Amino acid sequence: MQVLGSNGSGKTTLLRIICGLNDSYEGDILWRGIPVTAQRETFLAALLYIGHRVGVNRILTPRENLRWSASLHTPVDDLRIEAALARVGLKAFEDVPCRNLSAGQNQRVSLARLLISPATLWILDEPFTTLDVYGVRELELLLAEHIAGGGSALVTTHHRLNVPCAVERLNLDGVEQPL
Amino acid sequence: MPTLQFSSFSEFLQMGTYSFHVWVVYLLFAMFLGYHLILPGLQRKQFIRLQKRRAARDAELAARAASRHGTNDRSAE
Amino acid sequence: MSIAPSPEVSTWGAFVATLRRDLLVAFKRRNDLLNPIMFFLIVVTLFPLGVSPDPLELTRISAGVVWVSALLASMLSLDNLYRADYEDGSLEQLLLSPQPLFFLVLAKNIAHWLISGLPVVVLSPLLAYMLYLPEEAYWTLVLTLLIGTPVLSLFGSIGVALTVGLGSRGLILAVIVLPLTMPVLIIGAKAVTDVMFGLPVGSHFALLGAMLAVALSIAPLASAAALRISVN
Amino acid sequence: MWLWFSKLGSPRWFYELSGKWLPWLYAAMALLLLVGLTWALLFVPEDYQQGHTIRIMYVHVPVASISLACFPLMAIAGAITLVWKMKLADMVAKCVAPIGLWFTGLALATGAIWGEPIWGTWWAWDARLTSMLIQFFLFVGVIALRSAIESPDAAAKACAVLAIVGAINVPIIKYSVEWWNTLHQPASNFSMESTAPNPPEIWVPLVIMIVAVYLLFVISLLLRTRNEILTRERRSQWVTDLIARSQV
Repeated sequence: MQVLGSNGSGKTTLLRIICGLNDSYEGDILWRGIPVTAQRETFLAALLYIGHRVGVNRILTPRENLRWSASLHTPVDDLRIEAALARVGLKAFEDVPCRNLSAGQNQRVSLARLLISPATLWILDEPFTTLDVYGVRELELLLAEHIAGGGSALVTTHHRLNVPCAVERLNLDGVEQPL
Repeated sequence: MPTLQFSSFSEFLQMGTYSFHVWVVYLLFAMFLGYHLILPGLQRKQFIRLQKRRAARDAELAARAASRHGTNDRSAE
Repeated sequence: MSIAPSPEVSTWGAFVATLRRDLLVAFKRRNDLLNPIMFFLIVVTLFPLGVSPDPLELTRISAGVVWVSALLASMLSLDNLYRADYEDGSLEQLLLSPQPLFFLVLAKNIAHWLISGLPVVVLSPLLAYMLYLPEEAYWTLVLTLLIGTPVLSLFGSIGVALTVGLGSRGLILAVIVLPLTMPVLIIGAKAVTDVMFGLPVGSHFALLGAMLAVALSIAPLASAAALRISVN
Repeated sequence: MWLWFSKLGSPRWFYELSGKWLPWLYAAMALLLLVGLTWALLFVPEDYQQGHTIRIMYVHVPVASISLACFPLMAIAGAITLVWKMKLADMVAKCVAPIGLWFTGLALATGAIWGEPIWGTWWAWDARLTSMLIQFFLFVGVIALRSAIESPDAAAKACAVLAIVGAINVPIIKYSVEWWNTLHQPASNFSMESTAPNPPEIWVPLVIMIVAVYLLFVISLLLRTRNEILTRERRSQWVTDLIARSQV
């Protein structure tokens, strides 16, 4: 599902409401038929959210960041972390403090989380912004694999997603936007 | 000519009841001396070793990149 | 709490990982570890300069001076407890973890206490000596600080969690947190002065212990709720 | 003069020059230390009042005087960094701070030990010790500021300003502390300064020790600055050659 809308149309707020970061809404959010508020743990175990702020600590290295964020959901051994970092193109940068990495590389560190987390629902807020051409193609490959594997993803981006599977579009402005 | 103040070595060690004070001060001074003369040398060796390792790694990375671009250009980064 | 989603998802693992991460972040900036200690030393030095270097006067105020300085030192370093995580988005990851949030917040508080509270406790006898505190009061001072400083950290973390979203947070943090920590200061300093006069201090320790128990159970819950509000 | 000044600014020239000077400095310091220490420990007569603790003066006074010199030196290096934007001056300023901290720390320790027999406690709020303690805090402030700011150039400028402000404050602190001390305490008969005009066999070894410890300070500063030069210039050609050549 791709969420479209002009700037300020509430895309990020919608995503943060679905994740539960923002609770200023009425009505219910259901996850597999059950209201989210009733099954906080199971819903959060199945969810992976990457916001504008990528959640990568500047002082730590990518390896340490991933080790911590993995342990919040399901602990993962170092080999998978290294493989994930290699897959997103951070081969020789595992132990470089993130403040010395570029914004694009920091974004890739958070994308590496997609590889090591068992979450079935991905919620990605503008994941393509700082990525270069290789990064965009790599992320689209990841999304395709995830959807093929039965997962689901909610993505906000102005970028035309060329992903093999069907892409539903939700336009918050109500008017069809030329892409 | 200044005269020698101590008749025996043991008297020298005692420093007239102030042995602890004087010898702790000179011990601190000796450690201070050692720290300031030896530590920079160690840091220098450690730095040079690190730079050598880094130079070797860069060379290896460059060699691998050169060989990959030489053979095919399709492979992902 | 519903049943744990899957066996290998261990709350204890997340707790330890968060604790280790925070300590790692602190030790990577080793020079900043000195700041709480140096602040503590400087504040204590102010009192002889301000009051007088006369040993008799200093002895009378020494317990209070060390306690107030310890309080300010642990309060000072609270500021960067959630600040960095809020700015780089790690706080959102923390909130979105299936593990109980208050437990992870407790891990962060313990890490903060180990970094800022414990060095103050370890250093307090040296400063007590500089203020001519009598020998027999040293152990009481260290023990009251050992029980008191965690309470300061825990209550302080509530204040920080509330103000993490605000821009200028230095002053408002002090205004929010200091009233919460006054009872600990009163009892802690009183215990040390009482020991100097040979009075029994059992009741003081009981009260401090009770405060620690209350702080340990309530503060993380309140901090977690406060974090959800400020991230909102 | 200007050519010399700009040449001095190039780290490489400084590195090579200091390389030539170091062996001589080592030799001079070793000789002076040997003479000074043996003279101070063995031949200086006992003081009628302090007894053998007078020997502590031969460590405390040199270290204290150099720690006093560190702050102005750091301020001058900071000023050069700010005005002429000379990288080398910033390197020197960055290396002086920890050395100054160590010297002040040792001066504090030896001063406290020296005063113990008279005051009866290991720490007393004596005028000189207190002003040295405040100077210790000033050094800690500069080092904390240096490590808190991540970008090197911003850190250099900020620390330069703090060093200059600190250097202006050092004399003010010294006199206000002395005034505070006389205000509260009757002039204590013991003072760190050398008491009555000393006969030669007292001040000659003192001068030798002061020069020896100055040399130690210069050597330590040169060694640290050279390391700093290598770290900052590690990408330049002459450093990579030097590293390749060295057989560490």
